[in-house]
Amino acid sequence: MKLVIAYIAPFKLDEVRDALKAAGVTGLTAVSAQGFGRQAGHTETYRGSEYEVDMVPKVRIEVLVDDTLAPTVISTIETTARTGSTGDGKILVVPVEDAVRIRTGERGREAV
Amino acid sequence: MKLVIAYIAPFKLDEVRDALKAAGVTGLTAVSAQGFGRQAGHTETYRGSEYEVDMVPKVRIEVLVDDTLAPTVISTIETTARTGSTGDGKILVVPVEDAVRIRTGERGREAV
Amino acid sequence: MKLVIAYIAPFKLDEVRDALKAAGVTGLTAVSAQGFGRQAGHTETYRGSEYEVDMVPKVRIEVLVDDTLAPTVISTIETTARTGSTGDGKILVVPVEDAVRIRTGERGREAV
Amino acid sequence: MEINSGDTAWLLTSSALVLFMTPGLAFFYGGMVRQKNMLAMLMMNFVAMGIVTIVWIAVGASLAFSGTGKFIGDLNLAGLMDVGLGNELFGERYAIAIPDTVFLMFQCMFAIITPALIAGAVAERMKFTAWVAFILIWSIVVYAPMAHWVWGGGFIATQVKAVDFAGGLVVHINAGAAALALVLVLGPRTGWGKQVMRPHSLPLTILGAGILWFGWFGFNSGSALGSNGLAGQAFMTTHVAAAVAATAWVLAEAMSNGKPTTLGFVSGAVAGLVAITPAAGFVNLLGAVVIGLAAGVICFLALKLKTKFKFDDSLDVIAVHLVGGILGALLLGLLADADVNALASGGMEQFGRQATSVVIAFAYSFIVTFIIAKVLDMVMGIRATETQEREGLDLSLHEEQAYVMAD
Amino acid sequence: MEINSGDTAWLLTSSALVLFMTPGLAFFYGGMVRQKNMLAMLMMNFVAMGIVTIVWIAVGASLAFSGTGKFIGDLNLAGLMDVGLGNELFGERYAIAIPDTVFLMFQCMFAIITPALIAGAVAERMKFTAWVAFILIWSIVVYAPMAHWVWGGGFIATQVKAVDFAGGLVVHINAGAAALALVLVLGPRTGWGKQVMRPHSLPLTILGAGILWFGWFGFNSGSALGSNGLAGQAFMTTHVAAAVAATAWVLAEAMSNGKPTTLGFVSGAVAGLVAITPAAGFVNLLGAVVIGLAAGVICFLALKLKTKFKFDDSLDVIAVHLVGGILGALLLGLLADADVNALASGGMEQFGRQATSVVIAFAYSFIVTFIIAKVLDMVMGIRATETQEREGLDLSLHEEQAYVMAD
Amino acid sequence: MEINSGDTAWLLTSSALVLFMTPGLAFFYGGMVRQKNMLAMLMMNFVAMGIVTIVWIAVGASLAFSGTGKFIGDLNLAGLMDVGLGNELFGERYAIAIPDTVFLMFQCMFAIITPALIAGAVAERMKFTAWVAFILIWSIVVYAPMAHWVWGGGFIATQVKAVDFAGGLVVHINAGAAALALVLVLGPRTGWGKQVMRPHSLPLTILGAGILWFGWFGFNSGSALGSNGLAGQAFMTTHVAAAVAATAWVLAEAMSNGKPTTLGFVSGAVAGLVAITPAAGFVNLLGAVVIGLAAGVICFLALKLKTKFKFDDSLDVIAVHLVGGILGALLLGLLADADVNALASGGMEQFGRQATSVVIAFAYSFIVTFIIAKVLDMVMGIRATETQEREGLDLSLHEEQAYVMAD
Ligand SMILES: Nc1ncnc2c1ncn2[C@@H]1O[C@H](COP(=O)(O)OP(=O)(O)O)[C@@H](O)[C@H]1O
Ligand SMILES: Nc1ncnc2c1ncn2[C@@H]1O[C@H](COP(=O)(O)OP(=O)(O)O)[C@@H](O)[C@H]1O
Ligand SMILES: Nc1ncnc2c1ncn2[C@@H]1O[C@H](COP(=O)(O)OP(=O)(O)O)[C@@H](O)[C@H]1O
Repeated sequence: MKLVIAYIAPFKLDEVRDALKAAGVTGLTAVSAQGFGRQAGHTETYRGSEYEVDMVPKVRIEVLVDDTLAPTVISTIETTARTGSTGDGKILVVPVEDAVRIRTGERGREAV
Repeated sequence: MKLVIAYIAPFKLDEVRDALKAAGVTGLTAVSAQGFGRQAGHTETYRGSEYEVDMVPKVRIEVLVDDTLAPTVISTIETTARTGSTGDGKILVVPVEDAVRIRTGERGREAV
Repeated sequence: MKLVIAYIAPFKLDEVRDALKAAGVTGLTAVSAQGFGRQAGHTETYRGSEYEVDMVPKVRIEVLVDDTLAPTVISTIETTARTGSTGDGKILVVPVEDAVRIRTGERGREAV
Repeated sequence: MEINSGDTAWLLTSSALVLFMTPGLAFFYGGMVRQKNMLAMLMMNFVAMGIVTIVWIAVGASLAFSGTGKFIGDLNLAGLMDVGLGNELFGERYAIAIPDTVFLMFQCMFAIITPALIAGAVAERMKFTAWVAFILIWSIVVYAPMAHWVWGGGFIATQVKAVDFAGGLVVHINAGAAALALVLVLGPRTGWGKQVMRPHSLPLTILGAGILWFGWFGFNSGSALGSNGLAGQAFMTTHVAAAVAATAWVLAEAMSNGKPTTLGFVSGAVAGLVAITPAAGFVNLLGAVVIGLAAGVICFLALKLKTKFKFDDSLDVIAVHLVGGILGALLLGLLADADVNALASGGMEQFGRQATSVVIAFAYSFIVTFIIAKVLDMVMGIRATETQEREGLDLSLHEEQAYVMAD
Repeated sequence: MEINSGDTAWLLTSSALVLFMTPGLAFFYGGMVRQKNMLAMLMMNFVAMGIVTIVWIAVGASLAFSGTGKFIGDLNLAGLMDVGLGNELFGERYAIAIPDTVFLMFQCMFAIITPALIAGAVAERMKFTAWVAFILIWSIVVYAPMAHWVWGGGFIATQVKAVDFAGGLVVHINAGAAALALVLVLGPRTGWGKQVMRPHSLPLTILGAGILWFGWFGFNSGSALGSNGLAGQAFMTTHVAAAVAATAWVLAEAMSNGKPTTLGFVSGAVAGLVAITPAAGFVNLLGAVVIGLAAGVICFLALKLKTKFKFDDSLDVIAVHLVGGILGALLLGLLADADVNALASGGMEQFGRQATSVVIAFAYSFIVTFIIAKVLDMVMGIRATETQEREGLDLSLHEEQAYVMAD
Repeated sequence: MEINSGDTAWLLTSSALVLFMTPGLAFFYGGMVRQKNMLAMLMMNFVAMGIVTIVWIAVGASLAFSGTGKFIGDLNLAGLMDVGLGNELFGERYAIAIPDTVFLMFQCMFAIITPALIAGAVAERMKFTAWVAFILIWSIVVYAPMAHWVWGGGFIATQVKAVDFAGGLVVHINAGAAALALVLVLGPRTGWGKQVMRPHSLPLTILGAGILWFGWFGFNSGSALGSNGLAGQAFMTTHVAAAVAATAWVLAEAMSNGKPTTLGFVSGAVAGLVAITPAAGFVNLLGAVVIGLAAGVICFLALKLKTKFKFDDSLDVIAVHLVGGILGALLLGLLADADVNALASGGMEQFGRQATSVVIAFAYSFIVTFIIAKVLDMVMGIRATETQEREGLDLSLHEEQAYVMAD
């Protein structure tokens, strides 16, 4: 099993989730995040003082998948979240050694 | 060392934390999350328009543990967070290659 | 590639980010978190009732790095986030099997 | 008496201020619940602005202020159909110089906020539909008679000869006793005593308290029903009692817990405002200071006691409104200064009258509310299900979410 | 007429209350947008307090209230330079006993909130600079003439003989028609219909609604321009219509969607307040109930219809203000009670006048707004870019962030 | 003079409005601090409503308004025990027709908000207990004498012959100078200049600004101490100055930084309100426009300068209240229009008097505050520890958390 982690633009969340659903993914967990990367940050101005803020709002999503589904998940996120401008984000894949569905106690692939 | 990640229902957080403490866990990090899974989402209505919202509030917790403690942690979360209804959540185990306690610079098992 | 995860004190975020930038890191993702550990929690009082709250606000940061840069990242976080008191936090290293830059589709080291 | 534009101006303003107190109260309470029940809490208060107004114009005002019954008014004013632009109805009767419509609207705002006060006790678990049914019935069966007894020429005014300047009996003891009854029928929130239930947004609570303090000038000073020396006196006693009680609460707290809290300050202010309510136009400044001091300290101690009891009065309606209201109603009996208002003069006689009226108000409100609650519970159920409580009443009862920070 | 201190007190208070409605409206709207556009929404409302005030003292007040033109006032009062401390200008003319400054400031607050109402329709996408230009021009070209026609002695008052107590035509239909025109020029928000755009903070919306209800007493009851029986009547009809409409909306909603919502309640209240606005000083209590009922149910249905249309009126200015305003203006024609106010008496004749005035107000506002919007769009562009919309207008247009919870 | 119900109505309303400004100010400031210090900020403001009221009735009012001393009043009114329902004390003396209680409460609200204004300068680091001690002493030693000099028959009124309609000297310059002194003793926040310290909730700041604007009508127009032409004039100049200053600030900002900000708009409005305060009842409309313009532009520039200085005036009390107050007090000397108010007529003579009074007010407040701060610092320490600052004052000083979004 793999944990596919992705940082995406907030306004892409709905679309990515729907695409993943369509691709057969049965679950996903999302968290609001702040990212810094190549994408330029922004200036904020408070009473005439300018602050350069280089953290940009992102959403961090996490999908636990069976090894075989991982490539589909990655390519689905990739194509859906892409706008072509910096700040589109990244996808990482982390190995998962075990998984449990709390409700039933099922383990491993069953738990996904 | 392992990183045990779990998605649980928000109202279970206090209970799970206390149970983990009792089981010998010395630390934990929690983050508010939105999950989608088998659990039905909910309808929201704003001025007569209904929106199906399939993201449900969850808490994502993360526990760094020594390999030997991992099974206890998993089973503790499992039993404490279980209510028997969909939405109870999941637990995953991810391998950790190294760990550092920032305050002291201790590494590996010492750092847990 | 590695994913370096760190839990740090919120007021250290700016400093750590700047130090990491200086050390050559090109991106980072941060999330607000609540941590429990050795650091004492605090008491909250509402209308005469005292509550012991042992979750402390933390920031969870995540840096995807090339294997070779990992030690630098760790030591940078370590030195910058350290104040010497409990609650300074922890750093973990998790293996990453694959990475994708969404914008370009670049993979692996290229994607970092 | 001819209509006086100055008196009318102050009463129009006061009516608006008292209406504004209900949103203020909504936020005062709302900030203290968990975020998943925020909207449900706001809604319990706001809906009173709808339902009670309708009840009031339909029958409430008439039952409270029409006729000469000892125990209840008549229905001659039902629907307020005969109310004109002048002051034929209430001008002579109360020797006031404001249009009847203004008198009736000023009173309407009191009828609204009284059941809204109860909402704090049943927060985070009462079913919304049951709440609507409850305030509808309660406004007719409990509020209207009580208002009649005290202000509409009923037996508390004429026989017991107790006084109540702006609603110690009619509003606060009434709401507090009802809160106790309702809480006993309803039972505690799921997880109560086990889970920590912290206020989700104290800034909103404090905002609500600010609005309440502001609006209370209309409540108390407006109860002079004119723009005159008595209104000025009530304004002053109100402000001073609030200030003293807030300070006293924080001091008591600092001495007992070690830390002065913001929630403590505003709770003290509200307790002081509650306690001065019946007395505002009867006491001198010293009286106001004493009442404020008593309210701050005793309501704080009442809260400390609360943990000893087995009921879950979620947002402390009993400790603040019941205890505060009783304090004010009784102390007024001792402290009333005939130089301020010839209608009452402090001493054991007036104290006795006040004590009697407190017992009557408490007993009536408690018993009748208990019965209403029991009946409603049998008929329709008054509690949300455990699943609804878990999910939060906002989503489960109203299909809404208070805060959506996504995107 | 000599200046009367009571009338003046109520009008000073009312002016302050109406000014306070604009912040109230800002929060009512602000809570409904996504958090990334929160400040931009607040700013669209607040800036009207700046720009429109300046326009008003420069030329607006004069165009609306000076001279005897049928279609437009003159510029004799431009800059308000000749306004003294007395009531020479408006005292005799309107038979009122308040200083001219107070009359002009009371009217200024109406001029401010009217364009602010439009902001809800163009939320989350209109360019700030274009908005500033828009309200500046609109206040002169649309608002001032309309105010003149209805309240300044223009042809709607004198020829059409339609009445408008507190701004059904001048404020609500005017703003609603302008909203429709502006939305048609502007087009829908990026992602509209595809993305779910939920209110980011309903508590703030509800707070705004509370402030609006409170302030509306100044708006409607203050429109009696005195502290008297008529003010009392307008106060009562206003409060009752709001209460009935809020309740009706929630009932309609519960019957149609299954759940009563908090946003529904406050939307209903606002709809009721809008609808009673033109009628507040003309109808009796029964009239207020009917208007409230109609507003609650019909504005709710208007919203349900909205999905059928292709325009994105983000925060429902049309369904609430245009529909509500028309309802009130027309129903007043049927329900006006000459015992309340000798100026209008319900019946087909008055209904016809009202209908005519509605058509005129709608047509004028719609057409002229459409032209202004088109011209502005050509000259400077009125829409934020897609990237700005994506990033949120707060950051992209104002370099600010509404909420920063870090550390 | 007999008590006049209309004057009384407006002063009752104004007193309530001015009280409401302190919660407004609390939110205006509170939104600008980091969330971990939100409650501490609110508390610094709210506690003034408690402490200062007590000080005021005990000795403050007497020191300010009793007796005929040049430099300080007497203690004959201490405890306000002899204040009746009539207007024996102040009616003749000030030729006003409101009850003495109302005059004293109106003034009390000014005494409250003045030290509360200072809180913005010392935000996020001052110890709460020290703050309480500070405002207690300061109200007696600085505020009461200053009020006496200017409004209580003291030497600024009688010898210097400077005028101050609603508190340019007594409130704004006084608070601004004190802020400067206190900041110098206190030192900057930990991390200041290194860490970015952004406002945590601009919507709450803007809400506060809305409340301030609303309440300021009571502050300035209420300072006419009657409901008359002068009150109307002060109302108008107040509103117009706020509108012009807000607009001017945003323009200056757009020209200098490129983006108009919401915080800029409301800061400008407050600056305008500050600057018009001393002048509200002395200038004509043109004067108000000039003062508004000056306030918007110059206070903005003062802020830009601020980065050059080494002190951390956290929320810009100096740039807004000190600079704004001085501007208003001086410009009034040039612009006062004797047709508006016979008490002052613009010209070099009046300008000289105003300048003298500004210097005196500044010097007195600065020096005495500096001494109080130094003494308090030695006696009890006035700063929170670095650890407390890091953790946030809410948790460390008050054991409370502003926002708890869990569950
Ligand atoms: N090395 C990294 N580690 C963790 N997160 C990263 C890293 N690089 C980028 N990110 C995340 O991805 C987001 C987008 O990255 P950015 O470099 O701005 O755009 P792109 O990858 O499209 O060129 C960042 O805002 C951040 O959240
Ligand atoms: N494949 C997945 N990847 C990541 N998170 C998941 C996945 N499946 C479920 N989750 C998380 O677990 C939560 C519960 O899952 P759900 O399917 O609703 O219930 P259950 O596992 O009890 O049947 C979800 O809300 C989501 O946060
Ligand atoms: N075993 C753990 N698993 C996950 N997070 C942990 C663990 N231990 C500590 N943490 C995180 O690190 C933070 C600091 O840990 P703490 O024990 O308080 O201080 P220190 O490591 O400096 O002694 C905690 O608040 C928590 O967020």
